[in-house]
Amino acid sequence: MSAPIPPDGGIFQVRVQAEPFDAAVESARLSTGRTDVGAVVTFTGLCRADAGAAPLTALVLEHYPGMAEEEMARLLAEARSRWPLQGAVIVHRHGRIVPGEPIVLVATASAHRGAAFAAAEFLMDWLKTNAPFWKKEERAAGDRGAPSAGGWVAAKSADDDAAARWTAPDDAR
Amino acid sequence: MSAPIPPDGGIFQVRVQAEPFDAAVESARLSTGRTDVGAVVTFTGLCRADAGAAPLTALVLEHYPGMAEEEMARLLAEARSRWPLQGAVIVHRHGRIVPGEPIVLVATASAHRGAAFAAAEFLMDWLKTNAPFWKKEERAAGDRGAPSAGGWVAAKSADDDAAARWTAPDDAR
Amino acid sequence: MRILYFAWLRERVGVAEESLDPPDTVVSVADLARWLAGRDEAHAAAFADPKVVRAALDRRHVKPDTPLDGAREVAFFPPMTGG
Amino acid sequence: MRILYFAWLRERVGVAEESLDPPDTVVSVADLARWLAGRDEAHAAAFADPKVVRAALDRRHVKPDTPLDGAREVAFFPPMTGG
Repeated sequence: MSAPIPPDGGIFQVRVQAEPFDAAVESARLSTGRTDVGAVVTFTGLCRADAGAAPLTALVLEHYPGMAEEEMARLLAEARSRWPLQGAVIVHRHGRIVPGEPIVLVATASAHRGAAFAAAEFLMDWLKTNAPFWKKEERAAGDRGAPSAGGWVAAKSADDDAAARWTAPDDAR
Repeated sequence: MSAPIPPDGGIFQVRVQAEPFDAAVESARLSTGRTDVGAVVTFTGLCRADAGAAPLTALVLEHYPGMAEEEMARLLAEARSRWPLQGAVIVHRHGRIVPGEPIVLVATASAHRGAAFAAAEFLMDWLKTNAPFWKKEERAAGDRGAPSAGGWVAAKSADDDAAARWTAPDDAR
Repeated sequence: MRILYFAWLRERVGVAEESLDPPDTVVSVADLARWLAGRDEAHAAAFADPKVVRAALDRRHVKPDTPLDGAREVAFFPPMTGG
Repeated sequence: MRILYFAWLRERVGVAEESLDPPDTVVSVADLARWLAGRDEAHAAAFADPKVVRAALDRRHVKPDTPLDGAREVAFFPPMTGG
């Protein structure tokens, strides 16, 4: 039995990468070898297929290198200031992602489940509206039915509403 | 690329077991080989150590065989009636569990993150108050500081409050 | 009627399970708890504080005023602490 | 000043990045967007609807009325759609 690691000794990490990630490995790291973590919440967002005349073949994610990592780190710091987290990981992919593949991972660890759930949901809501990533749809021949200019996915007002449930992490937006 | 599986084709499962589980394997099953799942939320509850004169050496979980599985299945059915889930797994251990080991897993899959998060939190809140499991603490020599009669963990009113956020799944309680 | 006890109720009664035939005057779950409490000191200790005793009838949670209504399996236990 | 464009703003402007020295009359982020829109048709198309243009100053989200205040890197992009 290993001794409890003090809260400051936890893993807090953000990462932007083209490669797929292993959600299991990322979230297991938060509790392995520790006896002070009571709750781990893991969210995985995946690329979905859709039906229709020109089905989605891939999402191509563009991002703002540098700012993406910095903004994710700011969101993580904000989450830590709101909830007593013992660890948290955010991984966001860029590049071409086909249906069935993971796009984003948020994993949070805390002594109690309320904080782990709330922080994970907060991070996802704010990632959607604040992390500088843009999705473009790649569709089968014809490209009919693309939802917006040139295949770029339009921002959803539902995402703004979800982010607005939490008060703004800074006064920039 | 495999074709999207219709919502009814998902995995919906509850399990009670003494053996540790692999949270990664359990939640990966919900999205593997599918292209219609957009969000997977996994909650893992772990046994925590504590400090003090007589530290916790283990939790011993007693359960009501038969009813535990039936009640978990009822909670899962209730969650399915409330949110459009594409899969959900609940695994709850019984027997002796040492600090650092997992006790309970809830994993949910849906097209969108709101449903997956809400259903996972709902299931955890209701499992705490409705699933027939009872935790007894096993402490180092002396057994000083045991919180309640004979080491049995007392139910927390915070858990009742959490469960009460959702209206009752049936009128029994 | 099969009667099951769990956690500290089981420890206080001293058995995990017993088979009993309560009289016709025992109609509800609460009636049964009161009748059991009158059997001996062990049962009395188990049911000393009715507020912390929960019950299930044929493996479903029920309130104290629920009629037994031919149930085959009745369980008594403290508030649950799983999860 | 380094100016970056992302997503469809990048496609409309035709470059991902350019280095420009706006005149002293360009004080705020909104001033810069208006000045850029006046440069040519490509820029005009990118900034046609200011409501769907977001900006970052030295890699931090800012509102349109924020002063440029010596920023080295300004980025323009549509509302974000990651996550």
